[in-house]
Amino acid sequence: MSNDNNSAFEPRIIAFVCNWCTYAGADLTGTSRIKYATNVRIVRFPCTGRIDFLLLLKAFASGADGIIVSGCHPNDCHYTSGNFHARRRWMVFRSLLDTLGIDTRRIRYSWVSAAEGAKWADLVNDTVATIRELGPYNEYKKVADYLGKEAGDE
Amino acid sequence: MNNLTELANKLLGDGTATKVIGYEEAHGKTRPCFCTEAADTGRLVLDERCTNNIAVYLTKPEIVGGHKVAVTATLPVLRTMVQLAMENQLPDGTTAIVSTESGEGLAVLPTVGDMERVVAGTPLDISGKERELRERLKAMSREERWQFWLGEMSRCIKCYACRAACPLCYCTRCIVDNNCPQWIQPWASPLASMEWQISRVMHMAGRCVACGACKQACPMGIPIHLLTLSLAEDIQNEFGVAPGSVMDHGNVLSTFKPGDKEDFIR
Amino acid sequence: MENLHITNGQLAQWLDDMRRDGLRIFAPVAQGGKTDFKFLAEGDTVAEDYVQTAQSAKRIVLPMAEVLFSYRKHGKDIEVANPGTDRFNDTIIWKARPCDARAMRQVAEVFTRDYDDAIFEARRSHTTIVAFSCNTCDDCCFCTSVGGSPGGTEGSDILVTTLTDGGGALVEVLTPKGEGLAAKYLAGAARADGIDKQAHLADVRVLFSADEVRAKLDGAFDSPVWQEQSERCLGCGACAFVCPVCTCFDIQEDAHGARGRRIRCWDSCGFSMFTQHTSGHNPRPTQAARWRQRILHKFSYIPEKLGEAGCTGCGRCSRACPVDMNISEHLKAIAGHE
Amino acid sequence: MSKIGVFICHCGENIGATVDCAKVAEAAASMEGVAFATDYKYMCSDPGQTLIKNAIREHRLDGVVVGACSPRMHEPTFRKACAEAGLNPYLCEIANLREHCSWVHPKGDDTTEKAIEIVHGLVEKVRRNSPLTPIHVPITKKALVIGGGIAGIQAALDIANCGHKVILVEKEPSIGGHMSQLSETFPTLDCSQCILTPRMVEVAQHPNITLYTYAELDSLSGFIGNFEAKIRLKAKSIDESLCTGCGLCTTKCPQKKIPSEFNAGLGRRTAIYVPFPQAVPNKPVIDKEHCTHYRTGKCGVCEKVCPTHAIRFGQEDRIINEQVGAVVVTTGFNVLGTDFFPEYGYGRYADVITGLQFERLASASGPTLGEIRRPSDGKVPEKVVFIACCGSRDPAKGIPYCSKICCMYTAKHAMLYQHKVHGGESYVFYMDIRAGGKNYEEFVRRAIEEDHVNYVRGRVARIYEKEGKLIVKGVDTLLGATPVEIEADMVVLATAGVSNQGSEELAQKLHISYDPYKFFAEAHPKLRPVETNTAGIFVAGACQAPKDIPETVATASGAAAKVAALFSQPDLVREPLVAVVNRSAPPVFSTCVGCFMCQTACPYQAIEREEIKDRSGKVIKVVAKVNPGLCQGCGTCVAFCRSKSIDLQGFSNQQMFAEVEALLETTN
Repeated sequence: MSNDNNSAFEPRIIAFVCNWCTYAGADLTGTSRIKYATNVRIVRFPCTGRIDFLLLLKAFASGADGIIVSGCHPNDCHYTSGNFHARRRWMVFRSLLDTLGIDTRRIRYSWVSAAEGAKWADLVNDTVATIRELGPYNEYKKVADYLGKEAGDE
Repeated sequence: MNNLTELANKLLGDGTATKVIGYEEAHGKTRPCFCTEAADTGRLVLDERCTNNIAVYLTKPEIVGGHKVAVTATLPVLRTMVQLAMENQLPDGTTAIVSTESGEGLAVLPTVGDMERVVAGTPLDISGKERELRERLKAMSREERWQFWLGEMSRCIKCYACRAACPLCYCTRCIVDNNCPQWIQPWASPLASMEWQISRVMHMAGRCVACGACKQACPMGIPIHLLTLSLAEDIQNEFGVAPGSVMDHGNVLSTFKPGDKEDFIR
Repeated sequence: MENLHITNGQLAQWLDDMRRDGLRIFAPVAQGGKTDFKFLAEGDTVAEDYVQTAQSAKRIVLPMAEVLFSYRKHGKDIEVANPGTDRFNDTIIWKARPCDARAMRQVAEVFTRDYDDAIFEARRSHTTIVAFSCNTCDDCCFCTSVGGSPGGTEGSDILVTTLTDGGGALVEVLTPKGEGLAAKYLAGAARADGIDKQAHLADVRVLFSADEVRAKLDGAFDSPVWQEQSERCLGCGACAFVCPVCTCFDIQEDAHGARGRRIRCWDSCGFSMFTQHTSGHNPRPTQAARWRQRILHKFSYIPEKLGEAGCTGCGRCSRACPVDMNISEHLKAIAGHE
Repeated sequence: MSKIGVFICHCGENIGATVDCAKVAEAAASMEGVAFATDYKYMCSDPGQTLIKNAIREHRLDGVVVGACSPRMHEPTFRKACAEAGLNPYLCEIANLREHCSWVHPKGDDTTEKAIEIVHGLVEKVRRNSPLTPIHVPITKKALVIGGGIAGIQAALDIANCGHKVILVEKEPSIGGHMSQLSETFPTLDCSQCILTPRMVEVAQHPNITLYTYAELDSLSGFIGNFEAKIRLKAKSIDESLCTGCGLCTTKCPQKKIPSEFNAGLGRRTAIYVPFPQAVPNKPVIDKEHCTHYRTGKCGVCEKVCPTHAIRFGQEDRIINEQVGAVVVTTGFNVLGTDFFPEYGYGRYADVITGLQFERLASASGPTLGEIRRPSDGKVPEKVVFIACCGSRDPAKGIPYCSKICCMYTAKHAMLYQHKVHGGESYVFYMDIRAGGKNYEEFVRRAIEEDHVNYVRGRVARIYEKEGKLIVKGVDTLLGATPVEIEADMVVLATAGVSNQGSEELAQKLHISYDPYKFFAEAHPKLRPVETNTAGIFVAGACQAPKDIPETVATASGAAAKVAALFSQPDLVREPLVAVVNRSAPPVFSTCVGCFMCQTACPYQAIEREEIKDRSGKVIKVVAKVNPGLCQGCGTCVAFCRSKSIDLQGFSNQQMFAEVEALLETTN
């Protein structure tokens, strides 16, 4: 993995968030005019329970360097248990990704409530810093671009 | 006439079954076979050479449609049948024929409850060889694991023998055949193969009975069963659900406990 | 064209020299309990002790997936990028089996017979096949039943027959491409003289007559044999994907918003989706119908067109099948079927 | 080919000062599928909305992305505008350029670039949106109230008074619940029965209320607005249409030694009995367990004496079906068994009693007709010790929570004792006094200051009998843990309030959740206190947690208001953002394989089984079906479904997939 020119490297990060807590929390960050890094693009889901693990992989395949997954704190889920289901899914998913050698440090899980505008800003900044440190996820991008590069001249 | 043939004939004779799914000997190995009448049953064998998971046929309408089925079940097959029953996939009235513990005699298990009892009494034992492979994988650094799997996935030809051989991959339409959206690229490439395996293994979470059919089927010899085994081990550690054990309600991923671990969520 | 007799040392040197020269060599290497072709890299050892590779070398001329073209839309304008045919490098397929080399010619028939597939042609023109005769075989081999031989030269540029008495190898230089290679690497080799090639070949038994099979198939469309034989078939694509002759492919659109690629990739008639219509109708709704298609295609339809079976008897499908759908056993049964 | 319109709002300076809105609109115009793009100062203003509407009509747009403030702010506004222009409102998506972009980033190219990418993501999403129509669900305007205590009575009356039919089910022979057992009520000391019994009678006489006593819910199926309840009417062994309630049978029944439940075991009743004189309905039932006829086949005295021949020994339980649109669960609470306080000697010493038993002693209708006489010998106790927190706030032996009502009723008990036994001495051992409530603290102060109840802050370690006295050994922590020993004549334990027996089973029948103590869980502890997670099922009173009467009545009225609000609509209109299981042409019918794991993942029991049959009625396949009346649209099932046979309208797999991809696709 190349860590060269990290100063010029702007991580591309996709945030998968639930509508009721984290999306609203990020709204509050805005309303509070708390500034944070521009690297994150937010995708709104009704609930963390809705977030398919394949969408996370799709983000990496499409060139994301990092991912944020965030929803309601335990017991605060708008749908009572979507976040609990999601939490289990992520536990299992993380363990599988780790077995495969996929860099689980690049997926940041968090609970951010609708009241935690500042936490959202911190989460984004912290994740951007982590990913900047790790560098672009070239390993994965290279594999994603296999047909374009590697196999073309076979 | 051996005992198995006799028993199969009895079940076919008394109407307990109209088709016996079993194993026959061929080319120095065994393979699945199907018997619908007494004249067929002479070829049935049931011993340690029977490694195909023939429960795979229980979800094929072409095979079981219109039949009452008896399966000569090895332990992995029996574990699969119990799991299929949990998932509403075991055809009504399916009977299992198993070797008794001593290995000498045969027993008929007419109900899922009977099958569950045998399965519950025989916890899964993962062989030393698999354990060793997993340990070796665990001892690698993340980068080494990535390179290892990338190399393996590059050899995948996307024939989906792993899917076809797995008795718990019974979806009418597999996710890889869904092109709205195209979840997984349909052509062979390391990424598509990896995404497919991730999907497959996630879909097996808490369901896999660790029979090894996927690995056995792979014409390229890719050790994909290590993925399901590793996940099964993690699930056992995390949720106390052993592979092939009977959950009374739902699935590992369709249920939760409020106290599930969340130290990775910050 | 000439026949050479080289020593074991010369044979090894030949490969070493080509590797040293940086040639792209696609050769059998043992990996993960199987032996399969791969591009030789630093440290790879060419496998010795095996009967057959897991896959054939087909993907050198017909990759599992390849980009035919890519495009990007700008409003109403569409910019198409064609990868062209001038991007291929020379490849040597080392140690293909005679059955594989023969299959390569059949594959070429499909792609060049009534339409010249430029990409295929380009790939093939860059490919040189150095086949090795079979000294051993196994129960799955049946090349002799479909008109082949463990020492057949068809399709190869060079055929090497290693001599079972340890006395080196017979090198048959068969094409100008082969000649070029031999001229460069086997310049000092002795002419072969009085070698009984046949004595060094595996004894592959004839199991059935392809003609008889073809004759039986003519009226077998509605035969119950398909149902009987296919009952245990799981419907995977292993047989088709390891087959050196199968050429079925799918065209896929890899579309992302305004940009996309058109991709050709392998497909298999064993998959239930292979003939699935958008309407939901499937003209081959059962595995029996799909199995019938596989057998009829190889042993009736292709012979009709090419005059020979679409199968070279490599036996890979039988080895790869998870449930022992042994093709020679089935063909034997069809030949003997009333 | 889609024709998307993109409308970028400056929001005055809010977006416009940071994001180059014109540039965003220009970039959007060249995006795939975009037919029209523009920017405007205030898109939510009238002229802004008109701009959108005109563009929809003029360019025949089939999708709209508005780049503006958070969708949580103006999504309804813009969707309504689209609808007014003839575009299905669900074909409009909002790109959050204010809260998620301009307000959190400095002015600059990066910020504008981010705005463009956000818009691009939503353009790709909206291209895959489907027109949706709200879901209408019919409502059966009849409510089922389970439990005829004060909560159930209140809820039933409130709903009935709104003009809706109510079915009230009570498992005991009479309604009234725990409140009917109480003597006086705090903090006013008015007589419990005096305020309760008129309500009971009102229930019995209300034309909109059907009362089933001695009945239990057998099962509940269906969903909001459309439940079907199976109610088991337990055999009362009498013909109620003939019985006049004259009471002759109860006086003649030879089986007279059965402990009276109503009197908390301090009195006796007969086998054919009316629980208490003011019972509603005031007709007896035969307790089969104790009746000699049922036990031995002999006796039959009641049958002989009954002037109207209303006794029916052969009667069996009956199950009736009722269609209801809403359910209110008011099954109340219970008091903790005292068996795990062996050191207090309950059960061993007749004069160690529970608070509920004291209520009966103090009640004018009780076994002592309201005189405080101890159970062992009927003597008036001269010294009484009350022990608060028996089991409550005791994670080791009892329950960790506070039972809430004990501090108040203990003060009341001590006060009643002081009022009734002049010269008596009373002690209250307590941990803390929790007297939050209108006039509650004043009430406790009155007990201490005016009625001279001795409050001792400390725990009682042990009670034992010595020479006819109960020796209460404890400590006074306010006096530095000084040991205290009191020779009492009677001890009253304020045992903890716990969930009612069978509440777990009932919750499972109703598919509602419950907490670790088996109290029913509300949908939200603060904002949805009387709703459950199952739409159409409400809870009130002490089945949620121990509650006093005012709170119980308040929640009951709250639940009734929720039911009335539900019933006030012609039918139920729901957002169509629900999950849907695919259906396709035969022979597949649906790609669902019917593993039904989604059922266990659904928090709302919204997934049903549907049998797909051929023309002859033979079941071909059983597949999942989402009940749009129950689904709340969380999408947990969608992410779980292995074959991707379930999708979520408004957040479909195709939409989300496209959005993620587009957000990462470089637009330049």
